[in-house]
Amino acid sequence: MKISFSAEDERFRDEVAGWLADNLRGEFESLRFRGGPGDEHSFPEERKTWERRLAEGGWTGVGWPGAVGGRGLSINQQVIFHEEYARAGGPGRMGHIGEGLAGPTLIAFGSEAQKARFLPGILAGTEYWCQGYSEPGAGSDLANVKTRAERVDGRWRINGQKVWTSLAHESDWCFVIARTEPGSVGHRGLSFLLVPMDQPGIQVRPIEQITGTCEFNEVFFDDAVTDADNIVGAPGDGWKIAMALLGFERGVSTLGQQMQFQNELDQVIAIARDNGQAQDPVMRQRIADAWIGLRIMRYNSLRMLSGPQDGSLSKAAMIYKLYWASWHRDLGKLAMDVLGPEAEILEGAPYDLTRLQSLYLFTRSDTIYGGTNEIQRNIIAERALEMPREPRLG
Amino acid sequence: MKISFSAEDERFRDEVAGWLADNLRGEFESLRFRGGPGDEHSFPEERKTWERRLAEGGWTGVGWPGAVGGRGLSINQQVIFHEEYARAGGPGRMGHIGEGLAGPTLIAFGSEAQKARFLPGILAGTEYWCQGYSEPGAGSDLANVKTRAERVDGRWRINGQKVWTSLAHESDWCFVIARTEPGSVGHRGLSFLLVPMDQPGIQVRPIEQITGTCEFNEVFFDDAVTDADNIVGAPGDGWKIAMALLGFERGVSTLGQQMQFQNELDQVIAIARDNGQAQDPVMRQRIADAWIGLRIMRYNSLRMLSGPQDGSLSKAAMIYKLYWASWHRDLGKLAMDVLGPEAEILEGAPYDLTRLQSLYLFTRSDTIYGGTNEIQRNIIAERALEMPREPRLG
Amino acid sequence: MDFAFTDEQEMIRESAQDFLADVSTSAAVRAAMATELGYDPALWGRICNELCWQAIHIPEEYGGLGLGFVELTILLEQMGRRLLCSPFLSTVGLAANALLLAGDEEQKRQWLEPIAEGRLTATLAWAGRRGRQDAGAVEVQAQAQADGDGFVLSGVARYVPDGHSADLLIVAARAPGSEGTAGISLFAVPADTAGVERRWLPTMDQTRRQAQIRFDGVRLGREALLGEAGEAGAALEKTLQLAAVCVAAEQLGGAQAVLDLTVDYTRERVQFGRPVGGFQAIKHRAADMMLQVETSRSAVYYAACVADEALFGETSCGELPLAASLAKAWCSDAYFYCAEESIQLHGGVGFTWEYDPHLYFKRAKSSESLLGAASWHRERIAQAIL
Amino acid sequence: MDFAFTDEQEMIRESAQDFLADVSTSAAVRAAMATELGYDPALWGRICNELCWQAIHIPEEYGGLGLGFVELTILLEQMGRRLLCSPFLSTVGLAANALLLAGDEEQKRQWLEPIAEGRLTATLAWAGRRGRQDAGAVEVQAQAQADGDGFVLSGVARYVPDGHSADLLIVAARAPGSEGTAGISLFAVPADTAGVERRWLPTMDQTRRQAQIRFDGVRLGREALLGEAGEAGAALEKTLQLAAVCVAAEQLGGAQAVLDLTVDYTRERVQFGRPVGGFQAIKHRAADMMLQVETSRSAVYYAACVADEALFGETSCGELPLAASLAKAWCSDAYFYCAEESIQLHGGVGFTWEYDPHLYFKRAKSSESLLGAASWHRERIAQAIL
Repeated sequence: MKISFSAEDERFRDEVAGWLADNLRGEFESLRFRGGPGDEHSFPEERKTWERRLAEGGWTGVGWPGAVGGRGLSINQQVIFHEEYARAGGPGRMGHIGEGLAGPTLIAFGSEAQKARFLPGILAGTEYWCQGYSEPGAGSDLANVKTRAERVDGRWRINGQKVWTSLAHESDWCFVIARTEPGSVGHRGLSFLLVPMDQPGIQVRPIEQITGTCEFNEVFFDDAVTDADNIVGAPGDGWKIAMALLGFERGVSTLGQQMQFQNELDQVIAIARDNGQAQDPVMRQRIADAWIGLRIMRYNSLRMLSGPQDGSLSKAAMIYKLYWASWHRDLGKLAMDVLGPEAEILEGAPYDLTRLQSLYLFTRSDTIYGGTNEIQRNIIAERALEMPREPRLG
Repeated sequence: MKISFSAEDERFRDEVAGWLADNLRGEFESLRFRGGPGDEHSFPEERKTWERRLAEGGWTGVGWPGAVGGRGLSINQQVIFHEEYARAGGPGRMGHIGEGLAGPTLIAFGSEAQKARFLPGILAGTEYWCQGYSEPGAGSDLANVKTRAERVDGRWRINGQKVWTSLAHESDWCFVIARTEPGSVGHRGLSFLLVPMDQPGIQVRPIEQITGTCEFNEVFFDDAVTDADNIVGAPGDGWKIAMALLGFERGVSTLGQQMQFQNELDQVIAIARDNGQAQDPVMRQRIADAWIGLRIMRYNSLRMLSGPQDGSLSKAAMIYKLYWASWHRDLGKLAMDVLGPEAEILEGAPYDLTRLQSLYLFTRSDTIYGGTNEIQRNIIAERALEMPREPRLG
Repeated sequence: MDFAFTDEQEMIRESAQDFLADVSTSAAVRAAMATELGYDPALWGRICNELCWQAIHIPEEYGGLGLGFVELTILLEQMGRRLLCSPFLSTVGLAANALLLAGDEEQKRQWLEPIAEGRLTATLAWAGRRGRQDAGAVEVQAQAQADGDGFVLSGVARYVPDGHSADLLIVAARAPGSEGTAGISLFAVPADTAGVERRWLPTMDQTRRQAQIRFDGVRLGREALLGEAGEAGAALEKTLQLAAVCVAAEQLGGAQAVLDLTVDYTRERVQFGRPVGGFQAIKHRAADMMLQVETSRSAVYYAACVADEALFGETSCGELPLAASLAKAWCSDAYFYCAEESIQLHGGVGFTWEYDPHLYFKRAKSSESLLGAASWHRERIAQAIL
Repeated sequence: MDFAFTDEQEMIRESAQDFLADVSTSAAVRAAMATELGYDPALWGRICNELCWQAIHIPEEYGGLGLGFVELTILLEQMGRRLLCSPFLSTVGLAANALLLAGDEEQKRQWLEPIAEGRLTATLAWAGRRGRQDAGAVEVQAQAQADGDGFVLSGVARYVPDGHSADLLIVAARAPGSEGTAGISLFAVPADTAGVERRWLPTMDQTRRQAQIRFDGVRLGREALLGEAGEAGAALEKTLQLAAVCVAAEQLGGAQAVLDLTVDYTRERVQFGRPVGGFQAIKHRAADMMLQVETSRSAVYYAACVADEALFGETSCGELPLAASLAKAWCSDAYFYCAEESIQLHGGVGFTWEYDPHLYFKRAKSSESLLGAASWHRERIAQAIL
């Protein structure tokens, strides 16, 4: 057990930082610290251009195996890449669903033809992905998926509705969990389909959030179609693949997320120093607690990444979503409390939020999307602690 | 809506305070502030003598109707009596189960013969009562009562076990919920029996608590008997009577309880002033919060007492147990934190606790006995908020 | 002692509840908050002309209904529950009390009568830019005019509720060099006085407007001064304490509303084959919300009784500072807690603009810092008891 | 960077876990805590002679095993988990580190070798009667003897872990008139030195003994002084920081234990026709406990790595004060939280003497104040970052 990085890793850190300093400037300067959660709607085109610059530098798919065109970095170097990217204020990645979810799923479960067709576009920053999981009325409960797909004329024909789909209107492809076995219930009969977004059968309707901006969307499938080949695995494998994909979400990119959190905390500390709240003993306790919590988040992530890499979820991983979401939400509240009455005052009418106001409001979704805190607690209790399962009624 | 007492009530307050000042002295001086929750085991004989002194002064059954020998005080005057009693450090009432639970139950549901037989002893401080409700394995769930009673030779013969019975070894009578209809389940077939404690069929075994002292007992019924007449209401009425009795528990005596809490808080404040913790801004917040919480408890109780007196439980009453128990538990923790490292040091070996240590440890039972916080939350959600009931399985 | 509503109070509560359920719907609130004025003048007109709520606790000699602070509190609770967008708190909860406490007979007649008649809105401008919310926060300076017959106000007041729209401003200003509650004067300043510059400050909580007001050498005659020059610190503090009770009542109403929303939603919403409100963890959290609501109710009505005594009673009622801080500290935390739980227990729709929890959540936050955050009020209590 | 146990560390963990499960049972703990000594000397003898835990991180040149602070932490976690009653923390977590940091070669050899061999128990006496637990808490005074060849100690040290039984006392004393960390000296004082009066202070938590030690003009030769006179403030602070990491590790183990107890109990206990562990509210609270346990684990092993660097590394490692305060603050709260939840979720038996939760609950409280409460450590961090 050691927590310091090797000299070689530290040289790699310098390389990343140097490339970013050289490239995240000029036309990209205005993207710094933009486009993260709560700000996804900002500068989509410019951020796609930035994705292609990243691709040119070899900084896409850094954790993907070399055999599929990735950079094949070690875990430590991936950590370093994500940390430095966030530290430099690298813009929110338009390609993160492709690189972090669709790509790893295809690498693990896709056919050779699918890999050849889709992975290069993700790596090159030319094709973008979104995720069709949640449904109205089903919430976090994939077993209740009602969207259905049927084989008609050598294609899948898809009908139904997805919700909470971020970046849907900026995406070329969507991976969709749909019920392909008519009459099936629960986890059975689900399939994992790849569906092109640019077609008349798909309508995207933005969902206005607490922030007044639209990060998520409803996606309506009305006789939408995709080629018969665009199924990952076999019909009925959808649940298995979706569960594996949940594991991909908890990876090295958490270290980059934490660096963003650190940027936010630093801003809060700067304000507290400036407006005198840093002298208030009660506020000092809260700020110190936030600082402690973020350090612990980092070491919790490093434990996740250092454990056996057999795909099993460690205990450190099982608590992670609940932990970071709650911490981040509390940071938003702390930011407002440090600001005092000034926290209320907007950047401008009608509803232009400051960065910290946006943090405050948007973090209310952190504890809900991607599995609510309540679902996380169920999972922890049932899977990690092996407590009795909730009886399933009705 | 007004919160001040009338001039007449204030004169009554002086009368109570005067009587207590005149009587709670001499042989009773050492009983001041003793015998409360967590200290029930102290001075039982002396406290029984004190009960008889109270009776002579006309201060037992102050809320009972005059027709059954009570003093018939108004609610306001009962409040005042309990406040002044606690303010003066009146010892924990040995007779409180008789006066607060058995008596009111008999007044509401007992036969004339039962009232004539039992009420005078309660009022005179010559007969003491305990409560046979909880059972091991049933916990707070009366529907699971397994203790059974059968009619044999003109008497009830009782077999089973009760637990968490306070003052069992100091009591002359016990009211017992027992299953009188063989094979019945749930709330049906339960009866409310009055059982003499001094008989070979009853064994009392003290339960040693977290404090090292014994406040509660297990009571074993092994062919215990009581006369056929000693049933309140009809066979099968046990559930109905038990539920009504729960209502009697939340009455004016809460104001006296709060005055004890105030005494405890005052002691914590005095220590904080003395050892410098009163200068610590974080501790100041916690002490102020405790002070606020206790004030609110008072006004919550006054709301409970001022609402319609139709026996219905107001919302203010439904949250009361959860609220005071949690507040009191937190006060125990606060007391220890104000004391700092000194909190650890006992009065003496092997395990003589100071008053505040006893508060700290014993309050851990406040949130458990008499319906755990969890049961209270269930009740609030299901009865007050009318949320769906927990499905009953197995 | 009788800590329950009288029949008349219960009637007031019910009629306010029914009226506001009709007129201050989610759609009406959203429409009002999208305007710069921040409220619907037609609805405000109905409140003033049909219901006379603005006159509720103004004494009859000034054209009011002459009811008490408990009745005022009852209205505020219901307004908070329905997020009523209106200049009620600023006019009645702040300005009218300042006039009652600091004005002389003539000033009270001059200003309270049009308020009671619904012809005048008003507010209190006290806090400066430093973020404090107590009487010590006053930054505007009042200098006696050279000729001795009036005052000149200079400086900035910020976070003024409805400050951009009120007809009359009660302005707290301090003598140059003074600090804390010393040296404070209160002035009644018509908003159209020369040198008064008002600017709407758009806020996260859109259901109550705030403004910044700059006093650029505003010349006032002696008649504008309420009470004695430099002696209004105590009246200002008392005004703010009464206002804290008012805000606590709104917070209570808001907390009750989000509890109701949450219970209703979770009873309907089905997930995993059951209404989510049937899951024990959800029920327990709703129970904790109700505990916060009911204890807030006890706190608010206790404080309202004390406030009534303090404003109308014969004694000076030294308990008001404690009772006000108690109610504001407790209800601030309770409302925020209930509002955030409401968002969480609504799940995905909880953080949409379309559903209402976010409106309450934002109102809970703005009410928390208005007139001092909970920790500030707890410290005030600590000063008294430690 | 590899933040996981090595195979060897995992072996140490497993063997400690297995050994303690056998010997530090509930019955064994209860028997030990009922004695005045407070631990079972036979068991301590097995630990010293068969397992050599007391030597784990003492360098090989002083007869130790020469392993690191992470290995020490692993043992402490398991000890905390089983509430092992022993002089381990006092001897190894306090005294040995003080000797390593402040002693010269000869002193280290003199005292660390018998410790490593299991022939000597020791402790650190630093805090006085004022309730502080940091280096500034030192109240015992050290005066140079008139002939210049030694010191006289006078005053009282309180809350000394195992102070009534340790063979050797490392005593922190200060120059008359000094304050804070200035003027502090450390002395190695055999407990049987004339003028040392020790008194057991019975404590709520019976699993770790405390004592008060009065120094009544205790005359010491120069050889008792560790390092330079008046210059040991930094070494004492560092010793206390390392000890805070040790206590945090015990706290982690305790928190894990009460979580395990609670999960086991609620899986078995049937109420309302179901195991209570199947009720969602109970499950969610157990999940929150696990979150506290796992984050504590991250905190402890991060701090252990830092402590290892600080004690054995080549650099001075400025991160130790932060890491130690972080771990102690977090684990104090986490352990207390888990212990109180454990009592609550056990229901009626949770507050009986017979069941074990109260033992952990009391240990959680005593560990919380030992070496500084959570709020004190947070303030230390605030001083560094604000």
